[in-house]
Amino acid sequence: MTDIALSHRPSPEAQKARAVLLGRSRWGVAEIAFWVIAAACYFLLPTKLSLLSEIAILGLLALSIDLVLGYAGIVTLGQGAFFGVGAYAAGLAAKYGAGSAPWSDPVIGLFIGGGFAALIGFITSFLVLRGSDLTRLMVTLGVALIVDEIVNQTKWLTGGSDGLQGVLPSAVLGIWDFDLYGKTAFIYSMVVLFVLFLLARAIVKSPFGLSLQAIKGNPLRTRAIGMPVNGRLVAIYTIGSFYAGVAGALAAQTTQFASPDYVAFHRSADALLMLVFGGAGHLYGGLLGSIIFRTMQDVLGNITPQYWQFWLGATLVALVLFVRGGILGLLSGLRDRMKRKGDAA
Amino acid sequence: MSDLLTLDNIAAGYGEAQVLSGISLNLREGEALALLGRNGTGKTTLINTIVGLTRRRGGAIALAGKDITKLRPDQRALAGIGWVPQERNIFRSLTVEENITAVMTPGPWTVERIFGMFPRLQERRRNMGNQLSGGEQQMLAVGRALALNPRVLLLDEPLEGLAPIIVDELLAALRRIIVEERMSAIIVEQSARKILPLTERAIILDRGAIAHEGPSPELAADAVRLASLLGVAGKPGAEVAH
Amino acid sequence: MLTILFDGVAYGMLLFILAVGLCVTLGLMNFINLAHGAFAMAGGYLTITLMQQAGVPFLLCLPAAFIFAAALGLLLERTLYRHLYDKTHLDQVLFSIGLVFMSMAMIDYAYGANQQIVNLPDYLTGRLNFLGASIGVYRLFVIVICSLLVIGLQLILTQTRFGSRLRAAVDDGRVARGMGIDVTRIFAVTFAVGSGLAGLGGALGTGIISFDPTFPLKYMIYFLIVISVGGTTTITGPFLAAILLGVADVAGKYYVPAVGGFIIYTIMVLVLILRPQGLFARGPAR
Amino acid sequence: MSAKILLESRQLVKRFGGILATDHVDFTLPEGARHALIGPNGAGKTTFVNLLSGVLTPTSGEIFLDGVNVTGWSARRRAHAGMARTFQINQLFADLTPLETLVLTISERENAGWSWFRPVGSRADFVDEGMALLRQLGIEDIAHGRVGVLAYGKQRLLEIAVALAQKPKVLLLDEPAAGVPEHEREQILDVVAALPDNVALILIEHDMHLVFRFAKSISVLVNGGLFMEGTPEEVASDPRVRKVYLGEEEVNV
Repeated sequence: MTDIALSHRPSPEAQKARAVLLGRSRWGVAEIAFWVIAAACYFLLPTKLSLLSEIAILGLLALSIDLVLGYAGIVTLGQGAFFGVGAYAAGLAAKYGAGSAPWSDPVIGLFIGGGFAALIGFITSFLVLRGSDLTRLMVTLGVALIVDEIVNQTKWLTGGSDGLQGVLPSAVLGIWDFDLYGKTAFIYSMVVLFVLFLLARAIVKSPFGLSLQAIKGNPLRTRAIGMPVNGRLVAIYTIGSFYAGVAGALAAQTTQFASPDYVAFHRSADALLMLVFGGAGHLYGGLLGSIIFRTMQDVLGNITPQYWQFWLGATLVALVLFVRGGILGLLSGLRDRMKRKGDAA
Repeated sequence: MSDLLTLDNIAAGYGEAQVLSGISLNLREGEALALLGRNGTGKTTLINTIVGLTRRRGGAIALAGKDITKLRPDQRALAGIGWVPQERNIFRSLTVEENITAVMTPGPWTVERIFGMFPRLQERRRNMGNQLSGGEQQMLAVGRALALNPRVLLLDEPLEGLAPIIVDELLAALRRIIVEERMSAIIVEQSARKILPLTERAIILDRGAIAHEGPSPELAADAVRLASLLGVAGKPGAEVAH
Repeated sequence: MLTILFDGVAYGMLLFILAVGLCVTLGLMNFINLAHGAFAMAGGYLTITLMQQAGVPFLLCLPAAFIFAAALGLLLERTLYRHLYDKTHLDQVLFSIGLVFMSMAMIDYAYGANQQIVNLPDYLTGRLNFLGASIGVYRLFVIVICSLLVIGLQLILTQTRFGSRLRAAVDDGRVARGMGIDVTRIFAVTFAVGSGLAGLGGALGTGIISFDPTFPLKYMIYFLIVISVGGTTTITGPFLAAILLGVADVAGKYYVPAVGGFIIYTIMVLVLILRPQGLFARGPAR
Repeated sequence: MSAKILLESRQLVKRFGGILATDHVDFTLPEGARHALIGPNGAGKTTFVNLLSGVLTPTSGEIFLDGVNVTGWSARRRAHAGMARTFQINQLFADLTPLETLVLTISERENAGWSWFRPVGSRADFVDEGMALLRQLGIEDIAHGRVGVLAYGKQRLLEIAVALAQKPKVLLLDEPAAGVPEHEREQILDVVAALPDNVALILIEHDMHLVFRFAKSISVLVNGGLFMEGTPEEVASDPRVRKVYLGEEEVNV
């Protein structure tokens, strides 16, 4: 991989600098620990597996927003649309492909769901290229509302407000059947999440990922250095849609159901909240956020549903007012401060 | 005559950029001051700093003995800072008359007197701000600042981009305001020749600091010196041989 | 046909009163307040409570709703909103969605999730015949009240000193400050009046639209459409947009129920796209 | 002059409504030029530069970059073809480090910006070049800091470094020393002085000291039109220029 510049040896400083850059994509202890614990949950919390699958799926949805918003700075209130498209596409594939393998295979379903979402994402990505944050918010919201409306009106296909019944995916890769305890669903969701996470991790640490952060920081300058800004935005928006679609497909497959609830406004808003909770632009923000969000919902929602909604709103208000950057933002701020103190000492 | 406006060691800029450093000056009651310098030397920034629109990095500003350093722009305006912005910035969805009445405070300058000063505005009093010619906009900007009944008038390039006839008309009005009405004023201008006769003192800025300060007539009389101070003649260092 | 037009106009006028505060504050401070509908909901539920629990006459509820929502608006503006003016639109959206959730939860807790119905006084029910069309008395009432409000707003905006100072602040806030106009205070007052109008709209709306805790979310979309189609620089723009939206919505639901919502959202997206600098940019500069 | 013409504008016009912001400008820039663009406020310097760099589209007229007609090209395409510029107000990536900024710019130049699988830094040659640039501008020590918290003067230097990383044929420097505190100013002037000879440089500057120090030729823009062109000595001694700057009715020197 370093075959280009063999003619002259880089200076020691350049080698050191390169090590610093490459060091940013090395796996840290905390990162490894996160995934080990995630895997260990299978044994630690055997009664909570379906909740954990749900968290993994929401985490994937939040991750998709992180790619689009946290890295490329595209403000969106409509990611739920792609989640819904993915869910219905995969759900329909499982329903009508039942028995006729390979169409009902969940893994194929993931690609169908993700693919459809990516297609819609690609088409609508051109709508978010121009305009301010506010325009983007409203356009993405508008697209989500249109999808919502389509789902509700095409009753013959989607089942309308009753939801899509009869989603019966076959065994994963023809081997592992979905079981009552959600064991297969958990492992399946976690593996998909992990694979897509690895991919996202590679993307954001790459020159392409860096260019997205640059676009977020200063579109004017990125154009001045000859960067195809629109192409990059279309690409990441499409990738983000694919991720959301896969999350939707996972949801439809593991719950064997799809409903207009999947495309509703609150789905987009919730996922955005999870990301903001955890911290946008950190990759782990969405994952952490979905864990906290879903746990809080479980605990508070058990008291009364209103209670949960109230505290969700209050947390959001407090977050915006006091804790910019979510939990991970807070942590990295603390780390920087400690480091600076250490340097000063 | 007492000091009306005092700047003490002001440093200011926009965002991270620092444009001005170590500016100290004072304006006496009834005095007019020309603020000269090529573009980019910080003249407008200095005006905006007095108005309260820049990021101050040090120093203090006092108006009539009262410290206004910490006041917001609107409070400074009410305390007596009358501002004629460089871009004129007429409120475009207000009529000519509304542009004046919206900011009016009680005092000797009334709508009638302002219209008396600028008869063209009287004719166009019902027109919207965005329907005016450049010269009319400039007159309105001056009239609007007078409506505040300020203690000091800050004029930021009032003659820029105007046709010669309009320039003469405006200069006549400024002469009446400054020389006859004894309004204290700071006038930023690139057209030094036109503005020096109106003022008693002149300050030349260079790189955000005061490069020269002296009586206006003296500067007006010495064209070569003026040109060299403004940096438009000969190579710096090789000049001022006179 | 005429009946639908009439209903649509009444609905549109109501939408305008509900949304106008949002249009003005967005234009003035570039602040996006998705929780605007919460103030309308406050007005609506106050009316419902006053009428059903305390037996207050409907006509008295209207000013009460205005005052209540305005006071609530002023309080929140002074304590919370003002910290958000220099933050990003995303922050403003998250913050105001948070407020929406809180308001929905509180209403749900206090009143339950059911739709609330108000028994209008007798003199406001029934129908009139006009040119062969059957016209609801209450809708006529709404049109009259809203027309008066629109005229009143227009007069305040164009004829008073407050109005000219407000327009000056919208035109160029920075220079307005430099001219001694306390933009912050003007904004607080405008915010309060806008919230109050939303509250009044909510009170008036109790006879036309159903109230349940999802109101702020449901109507948020309508407000955004009014803004995106009508712009924020005048109040005639949003007014026309609201009337159009009202008529289109009522007619759409009547004639083509299947695609009504679809069309409205599509129009909103199209309008947003066809104005490339973003809808809120004010045309080509000078 | 026998040197190759790198940048040329022919009868360039830009109108904003009724205002003629650029008035039939014919302009040529040979290889190795050290050219300054001066003029009073509102003379149309920024508009002209924006036309050259592709931020604005001209109303009429043509622009040639290294002999190729680039009039209809986007800013991005012109950047690829060798036109780089710095901005009067810093336009940097606050959340990136200076080294990342340069490696990114080099990646885009070398068409490696789409690469998505290998991490940033895997191309040793890019990092090496980035570090060399930082060293050249004397900001090597801050290679890994966050750009957003750098001192203003360092940011101005990085602004120039980014433009240089594009390996431009034509470099537009828009007031490189504006807003920089006195003690950091010399550093920037040294960098401008040491720019590579093969780059054709246009310097937009108010500061005459700086102009006279670097420019071998000067264009004076007034009211959108080319008022005069010449050597610094010619421009400095031209009474008409003085008149424009002093706003004199008549030349009375």
